[in-house]
This record gives sequence, structure tokens and C-alpha cells, in this order.
Amino acid sequence: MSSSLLSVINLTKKYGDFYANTDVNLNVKEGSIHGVIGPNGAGKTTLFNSLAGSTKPSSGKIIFDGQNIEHLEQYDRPILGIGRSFQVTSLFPDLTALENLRLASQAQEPARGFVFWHGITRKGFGQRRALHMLHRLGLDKQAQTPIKALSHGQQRILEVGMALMSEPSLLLLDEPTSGMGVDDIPQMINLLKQLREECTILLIEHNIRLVTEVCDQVTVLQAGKVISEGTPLEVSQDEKVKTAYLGEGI
Amino acid sequence: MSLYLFQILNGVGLGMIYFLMGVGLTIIFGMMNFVNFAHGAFYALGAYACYVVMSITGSFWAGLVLAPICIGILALGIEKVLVRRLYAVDHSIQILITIGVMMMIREGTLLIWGTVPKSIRVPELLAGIVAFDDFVYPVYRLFIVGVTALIGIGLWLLLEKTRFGMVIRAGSERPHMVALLGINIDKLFSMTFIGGVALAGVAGALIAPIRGVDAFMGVEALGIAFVVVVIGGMGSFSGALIGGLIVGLVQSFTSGFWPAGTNVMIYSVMALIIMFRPNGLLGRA
Amino acid sequence: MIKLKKAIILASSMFLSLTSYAQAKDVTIYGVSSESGAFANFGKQGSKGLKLAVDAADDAAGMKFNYSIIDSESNAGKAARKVKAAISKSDARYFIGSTLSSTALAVGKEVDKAGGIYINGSGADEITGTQCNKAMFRWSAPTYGAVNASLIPVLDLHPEIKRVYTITPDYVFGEAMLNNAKIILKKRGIELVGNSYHSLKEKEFSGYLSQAMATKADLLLVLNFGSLATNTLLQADSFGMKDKMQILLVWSSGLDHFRTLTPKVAEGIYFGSQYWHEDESPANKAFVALSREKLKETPNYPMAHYYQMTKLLIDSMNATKSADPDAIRKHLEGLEYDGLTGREFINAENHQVEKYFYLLQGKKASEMKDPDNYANIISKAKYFLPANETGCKM
Amino acid sequence: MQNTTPFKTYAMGLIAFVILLPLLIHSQVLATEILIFAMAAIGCNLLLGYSGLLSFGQSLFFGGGAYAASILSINFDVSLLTVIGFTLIVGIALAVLVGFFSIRRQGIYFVMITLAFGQLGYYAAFLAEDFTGGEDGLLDVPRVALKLPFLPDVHFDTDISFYILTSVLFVLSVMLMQLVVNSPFGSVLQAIRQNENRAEAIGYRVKLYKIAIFAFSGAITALSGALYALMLNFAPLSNIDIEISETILFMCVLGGLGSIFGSIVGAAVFLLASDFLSELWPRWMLILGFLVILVMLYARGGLWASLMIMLERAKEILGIKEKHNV
Repeated sequence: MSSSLLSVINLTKKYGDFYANTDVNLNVKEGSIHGVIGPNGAGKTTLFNSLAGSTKPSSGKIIFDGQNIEHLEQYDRPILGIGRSFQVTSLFPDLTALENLRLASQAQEPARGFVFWHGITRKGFGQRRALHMLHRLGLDKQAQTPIKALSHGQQRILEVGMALMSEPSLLLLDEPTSGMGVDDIPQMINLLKQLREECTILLIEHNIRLVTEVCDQVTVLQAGKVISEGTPLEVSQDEKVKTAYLGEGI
Repeated sequence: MSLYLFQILNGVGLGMIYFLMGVGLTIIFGMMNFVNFAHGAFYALGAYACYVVMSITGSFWAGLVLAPICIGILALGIEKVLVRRLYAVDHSIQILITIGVMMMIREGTLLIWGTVPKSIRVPELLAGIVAFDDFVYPVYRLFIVGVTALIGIGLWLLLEKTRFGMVIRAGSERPHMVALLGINIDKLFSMTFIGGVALAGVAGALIAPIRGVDAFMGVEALGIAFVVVVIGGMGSFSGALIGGLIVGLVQSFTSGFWPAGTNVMIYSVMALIIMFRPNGLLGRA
Repeated sequence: MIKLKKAIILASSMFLSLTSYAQAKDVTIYGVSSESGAFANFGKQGSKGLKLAVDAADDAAGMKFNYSIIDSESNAGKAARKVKAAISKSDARYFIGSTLSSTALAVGKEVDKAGGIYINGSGADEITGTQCNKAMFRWSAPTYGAVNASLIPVLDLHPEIKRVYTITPDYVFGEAMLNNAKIILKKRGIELVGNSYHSLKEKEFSGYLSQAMATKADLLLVLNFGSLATNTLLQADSFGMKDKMQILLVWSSGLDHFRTLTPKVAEGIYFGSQYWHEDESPANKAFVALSREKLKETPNYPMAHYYQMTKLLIDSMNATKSADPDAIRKHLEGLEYDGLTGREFINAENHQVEKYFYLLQGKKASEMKDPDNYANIISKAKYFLPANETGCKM
Repeated sequence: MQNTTPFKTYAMGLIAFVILLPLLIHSQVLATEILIFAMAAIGCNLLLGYSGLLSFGQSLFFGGGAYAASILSINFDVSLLTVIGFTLIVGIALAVLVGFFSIRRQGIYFVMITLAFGQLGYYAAFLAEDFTGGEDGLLDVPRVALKLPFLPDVHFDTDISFYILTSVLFVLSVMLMQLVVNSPFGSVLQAIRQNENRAEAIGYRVKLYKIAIFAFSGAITALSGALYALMLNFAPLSNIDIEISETILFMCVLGGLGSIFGSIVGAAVFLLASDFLSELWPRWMLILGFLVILVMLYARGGLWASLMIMLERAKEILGIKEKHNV
């Protein structure tokens, strides 16, 4: 178990009488890519939000790197080394690509954000690291382009880049290919394969092709509960999973 | 003991009036997610319209019926020219623009009807009081409570029991779905807006005989309407009723022991409720 | 060339008027009135009165009178700023009027610093009391005079009144009104059976009115003013209270209140008033005639008192043949003259103009002789505290 | 979104503005009022334009500052710096209080909490007659002298000396605010305004930032309220009335959201219009309401941005003409 970077133990989340997650258990091994799949309404997003900190679980534990984190605020988690992306692109639309990444980098040193007595032009404040990231994402030319003028694919890639600026040891990706054209998906798969060298990834995905191609481990949720777990191959042969996806048209 | 009883009854009476002030606001917000700061201005216009009709025809009843119709026609124009563009923007921008509308209406009424307040007398039929022992209550206020109750029941039936209401409620949650069903969502919204604003007009016309008519009555009503609706939960129909009753009762009781503080109490109650119930008592998350 | 000459003459005359107003032939009187904002109806009428007085002024002493209106925007801060600017920029020294007492007090301070003269008609006791100063004169009767001149005659007319209920705005002015009333009631051994305080933004008087009815009072004494009073009376009427008790509104706005309330509501109710256009005094008859001729309207209180205050200033300039504030102040102090309400007298110690205050009673619509004949004058009287009891130290 | 114009250019521009203003409008008192309200409008813009927070509680900071400065100046023999310091502390304290409670809610609920605080402030001032003078306001507020060690006292009793004092404070605070909005802190505010959720997800404590910008807004608004009271020698109750919040809001919106200079233009235009138009046509607010609608619909950048666009156009046209001449 020492190789588990993230452990979720008996995680339950209820809204009123409705149980969005019931006793979910999950182990993400260090250095792996772990997928969470399930039909619509299975509780994937709720689980994701509990991990990222935008909602608090009703009960259960989340252990990251040996530390209980379920009570921590969303803004504390990037600093611990958990980065997240959003299913629907969520950037700062009027700011440039460079400024978006710079802000994400600046956030790593919380005190810096309160510096009000001089401009951003001085060293530090993430300018250089943001340029590096742009280069890595292949978006050098778009450095000074406002986000709203970027293509959808470029925005999706930048979305992942934002999460990477905190140099996370765990990257949470919420449907990274959502809304992407079929042609762009291989580019995302490449990016993910590159990333596994530097961090552990947990992703929620609808696109089964992506999951089978890149994931080491897959957890399947249905109606808020874990119904199956294993390698992509094992899972795809599980009868329960097949029934769950029946009519969903994989 | 009888004092408390009186304060409760008076508070309930007031609460019904406040419900009437707030209900149009909450319906517009609930259906269209639109914050209308010009609500009070339409209320004042309703009172003026009633005054004008009454001075021409001599009949309060004609005023009461025609005032909301006039205000509705005006709302139709404003919706077409302006409000239609604002459904998708931030609340703060809706607020600023409708404040602009409010100012234009207020200054317009001053321009047309001058700065001297007008008054409308209670119609003979409803003049006088009813007395139960020591407790007296003007007939006209009972009439307002009755009319408000009728309007409330009518609205409830319309929204809950008819196909039209069903479509409106669906439209507020999933406009695209409704559009797919082949229903003209623009038309639906514009009808909702007209209806909500006309309700403000009804409130203004009904209250005119009690409070007189002046250009600044709208600002006062705006404050109360928002407090009522925020307490009950923006967009909630029954919330407006509960909010109205709470404000009416708080006002009635506070005026008994701390008259200068009635407004302090009303706003404090509102702030406390928002702190503990982020979306008001019955608001949706 | 001609233009240039004109400009030089104009500039030099302006320079003269700025530097030595004592010898100047042009005198500008500044009217502070709320032309816009919540009290625009008051300010507009006030300005009309001022203009009327300036236009009708004689030039006995060879002076030419001008006016300039300062719009207070119904805001004391704005008024203070604009008066400050007028003093420093145009060397203004003569100011007339205000709507709100807070405006009067603030403007009074400014004019005092500049050594000018300021006549206003606002209600707060402090104006000729604790906050009095040598620049400031006040034409209207403060709370003491208003309550005495209206309540006493009502009690005399109705000896059956044994129980009184009061409705009072919860702040300094209301408190002063109530105290004055309490003293009178106590002296006569009449019981004050209850009082309701209300806030200044109150619109809802039903609770207070039913308490008044529950106490079986014989007189409802309304101590608020303006739209508060309008709402109180409208609601009292709808409660049918006129049939059960007498009603007296001490601080009415006179004609404006009657117009707003309509005779149906006002009928039978007593109104205290600073001014009524049907007073038989010669000065008033002349003024009403002037107003009807020039403006085609019957003067109301704001118009009348701005007119009277302006006329008082102009008359003293003519009498002293000077535009020196000190000379005018000396002339005004202790002056007795024919005013709109009859013989009026200016107390030298606190600069209060001691004028008459009216008690009116609303008439039936069918008995009105003309569209503005809303009321009968029941009585008029002067009641003023001796200056040493007002707290004024100049 | 960074401003590249050098800091010195801004300072020179501001200094030129404060020197020219009283000459252009021929009134030092009106010029003083314009600078004072420009500061208040900037305070509002920090919240609305830069952080997306629509506050109806500005009257509380403005009136609070006015009362704080007045009470201190009337009752104690203090130096001007003490008065300014005390005002800033009061402004910041009030703003942190309002901010702490209001930012917990969004949209209309946020607006209503700030409104509630504004209303409570008004009634508190109205009821606390012993401290605030209630309805009459505080009269005889002295303009306290600036007392510095080893130097003679500096008095501000004349219009011109008070204008100079206001100008100095104005230039200093506008420069500081210009610095703030272009700083790392300002960049986080931009981020929060555009996408609050993302800002939090990348590690910013959004609530703390919002409270911090409230503090800045409270400080500059309170300072402007204090200067207003000293200018008038009078602290009327209307300083803390909801109408002041509206006035400040209009100046801010009219001038242009998200622009410090816009707020200055907004305040100047509003006050000049209210001064001149109100005498011509008391219903001038009708036009104001119309303008607010137009700006919000078609020109969020307000008068300032429109002015800049027109300048650019003019330059283009002139540029073309010059070429023709060559």
C-alpha cells in the first residue's frame, strides 16, 4: 500500500436524501494513470469534486501522500501538489494565455498574490515558468492571445497546462477530451503519455478508447457505488459493467 | 394580550400587501433569472395610472382595472427594446441598467405629474371600518387582503395546474428543452415579464388610496419588495408570501416597542436570514 | 473695438462690485432652494416667491436687485458646498431660504463666517436657539409657537376633549413638538392617553391609528409633517376616525396639504399653518394680488415665505440705503413691520421673526367659494419663547 | 491587461490635471468636490470594475469616514495626519466587516447584504444623535492643521490651500490605486472577476482577496468622505444615505468600469452636469438614467474608453492629413 499516492476510504456524499456517492473506495498507485468511468449520473463528478475540494464529502477519508485532506479547502490542494482541470473549459477569458499560466504559477506562493506595491514586470511571479509551459504545450505563438480568441482544442490543452503549473504529483483531469474533435484526441493522448513520466494521473472519462489506451487501472461507478475495478481489459469483460453500460451505447 | 393579537392581525394584513409588492419581482426572477430594479418604478406608475384613469372617469374601479393594463403595455415595449437583451448577462449589469430605467421613469413621472403628491380617495363602497370589540380594521384594507389572496390563488393555479404554467416552469429550468418542444421561448419570457410588471402595477393602484401617489413611492416599494423576496428566496412564489408575512409581522411588532428601528429590524432580519439560508427560506440552490 | 470697450466696462464694473459692495448699485440675492430632488415642489415654489419679490422691488435707494438661485438638490451637503462656492467666487453675502433644517444650519454657518445675512424659514428650534448666530434670521415660528397657537384654540373650542393621543416622528423635531404639547396638556389637566413614535421613513400608520382608537381618545394630535402627515391623515380618514374624535395636524404645509388631501379628507380636520393666503392683512392682500396677476396662481407657504423674507431684506436695504450686512443686521434687529401675517417683529436677541401662526379648519367641498378656499381661519396667534429661554447665545 | 505606460507619465498627467481643473471650471470649491468624489468613484471601481463586486454599502464607508474625521477634529486637538490615519482605520474596519459577511454570498444576495449594511449604517447614524448630530449633522467641523515637528503648522482654511491638500492626497491615492490594479494582487482580482472558481482551483484564497479589495475600497472611500466633511466644515446625515452609494455608483459606471481614469472623468462629468444642468432643467437625471443604460449596453468602458477611441480616430484622421501634406 505504500505505493498508493491517493486513497479514498468509504467516501460518502449525500445531498439531502440523495446519495451521490456511497462508500467509495479507491487506490491510485504512484506513477499510474487511473481512470474512473461510469454511465451518466454514476457520481463521477461528485467524486471528482470531493477530491479536488470544491465539495466536502459527508463522511469517509481522502488520504493523499499520507495526509488526510478531505477537510482541506480547494485552494489548499494545488499547493500540496494536486492539480485539477475542468470538464467545461474554465479559464480567464479576457486574459492572455501567458497571463493565465502566470497566474497559476504565482498561486504556488500564496503571499505573492498580495503584493500590491509594485508591478508584475519584476522577476518571479511566474512569468518565466509560464513561458516554459507555453513552449511545452506548443502554444508559444499564442502567448499574447486572449483565451477567448483561441481555438477549442488549444483551450483544452491550456486547461491541462493550468493544472500542471503547480507541478502536481497528482493530476486530476475531468473529461480531458470533452468536446474535442476526433482529430484532436490523439494529441491529448500523447500529452497524457508524456505526463505519466512526471506525475500520477486520475482521470474521469467518457471516451472509452482513451481509457483503454492510456489507463493502467480503471474504476467503474454506478449509482454512486464502485461496481468494478481492475485493468481496462478486466473491466471491459465484467458482466456488471456491461449491464451498466447497456443502452448507454459505448 | 389583545394588543398582541392586534399586532399579529395587522402584521398579516401588511404582509399580504408586501407579498403583492414582491410577487411580480419573484416571478420574473424565477422564470427568467432577471433582477428587475425598476420594479418599484412600475409600482409607482401603476398608482399614477390609476390616478389618471380615476380623474378622467371618476371611477376607482376603472383605474384598478386599466392601470395594470397600461403598465403591461409599457412593459411590452421595454421588454422588446431593452430587457430582451439582458437575460444572459450578470445580475450586477441587470441591476445597473434597470436602475437607469427606474431613474428615467421616476424623472418622467415628475415631469408629467409634477412634484406635488396626489391622493386617491377610498371608494365609497369600501369606506369605513369593521369593528370587533376594540379591534377596528378599515374595510378597504380587508379588500386589499382579499384581492391579494385571490391574485395569489389565481397565480398558484396558473403556475401549478395549467399547461401554460408547466411550460413556464420548464422554461425557467431548461430553456433549450422548451425551445426544442417548439415553444417560442422569447414569447414566453416576454409574457412573463409583462405579467410580473403588471402585478407591480396592480399593487401600486391598490395601495394608492392608502398612501397617496408620489414619484418617490417607487424607491420605498423597491426596498420592501426586495427584502420580502430575498427573505423568501428569489424566484420562489410561496417564499414571497412567507417573506411578506415575516416583514409585515416584524414591522408590526417593532413599531410597538422601537418605532425608529423598524427599518433596522427589517434589514437585520433579512441579513441574518441570508447568512444562515444562502438562498432565502424557500429559494432553490 | 466697441466689443472690447464693452468688455472692459463690464470687467471693471464686475471688479468694482466684487471689491466694494458697499457702494455697488447691483445687489444679488441668493435663493437657496431645493429645485431638484425629493423636495423639488417646495423649492420651486420658494424660488417663485423670491423672484416675485425681486421683480417687484422698488429702487428707492438707487440699487438694482438681482437674484440667483442655488439648487440645494434637497441635500444639505450640496447646499453648503454651493453656498461656499458662491461666497468665495462671487462674493455673495445675501442668502434666503432653505427646505430642510439641516440645510439652514449648515448654510447659516457659512454665511456667518462670511459676515453676510441669511434669512430662512426652517423649523428646527436650534436655528434661533442653541445654534443661532448673528448672520441668521428665521421667519417661521418654531415648534413652541406652532403647538401653542394651534393646540390651545382647539382645546378652547372643544372643552369636551379630555383624552389626547399623539403621533410623533422619532427624532429631535418630533420630541420638541411633543414636549411643547405635553406642557399645555398638563397645564389644562388633560390626559395624554398615549403616544406613538414612528420613524421618518414610515408609510404605514395603521398600527398607531388603531392604538389611538383603542384608547378612546377625543383628540388625535398629529405632530409629524409633509408626506408623513399626508399618509397619517389619509389612513385616519379610511379608519373613519373623523367621526370618533377631533384631529389636529400642527405642522401642516398649508395649501399644498389641502390640495393633496382633497376636501373630502381635509373636511373638519384642524390644521396649524405658518401661512394662509386668505389673511386680511394689507401686505398679504397685495402679495396675493401680485401673485395672481403675475403667476396666475394662489401663493402657498413656500412661495409666501420666500417672498416675505426677500422683501424684508430688500426693504431694509432700501431703508438703510446700503448693502452693508452690518447696517442691515442692525436695522433688522428689533424691527417691527407690516408682514404677510400682520404686524411682525424681529427679536434682536435671537433673530426670530415673531409672526402670526394660523389655525385652520378644512371646509366641505360644497362650501368652498373658490378652488383654493379649502379652509376657514379659526384663529391666528403669536407665541414665542423669550430669547433667553431658547438657549441662543450670540 | 498590463499597463505599459510608465509610472512617471501617469504622475505628470495627474499633476497637470489637478492644476488645470480649477482654472478650467473657475471654482476651487467645485474642483475640490470633483477630486473628492473621483476618489470615492475609484473606491467603487476597485470593487465593481476590477473585482466584479456591486456594493451598495459605499455610503457606509463614505459617511463613516466623514463622521470619524469630524468627531476627531471637533473634540480633540489633533494634527491632520492623525485625522487621516484614524479615518483610514475606520474605513478599513468597516469595509472588512461588510466584506467579511457579504462575500459569502453571490449575485443578488451579495448586493442585498451590502445594501442592508448601508441601511443599518444610515439608521445607526440617525439614531446616534450624540455622536453624529442625527438629522442636523455635525456642524462646525474644523479643518485641523498639519502639525509637523520642527516646522510651523500648516493651515487649510482658504479654498486654495484646501484644494492643494485635496490634490496632494488625490494624486497620492490615485497613484497607489493605479499601482494596486497593475500589481500581482491586481492580477489575481482580474482572475477572480473573470472566473472565480478557477482562481480558487489554482490555489487562490478568493475570499481573502475579496476582503482585501474591500479594505482598499473602504480606505479610499472613507478618506474621500473625510475630505468632504472638512471641505464643507459639516458632516450631514446625507453622507451616509443610500443616495450617496447610488451617486458614487453612477460616477463609476459613467466613467467606465475597470478604469481608474474613467472614474475621475465620471465624477467630473457627473458633478459638472449636476451643477449646470440642474439649473437649466431640474429633471436632468432623466438624461443621466438614459446615459447609464447606453453605457451599460454599448460601452462598458464608459466615457473614458469612448474618449480614448475618439482620440485614436482623430489621430488617424490627422495622420492621414499629415501624409497628404507631405
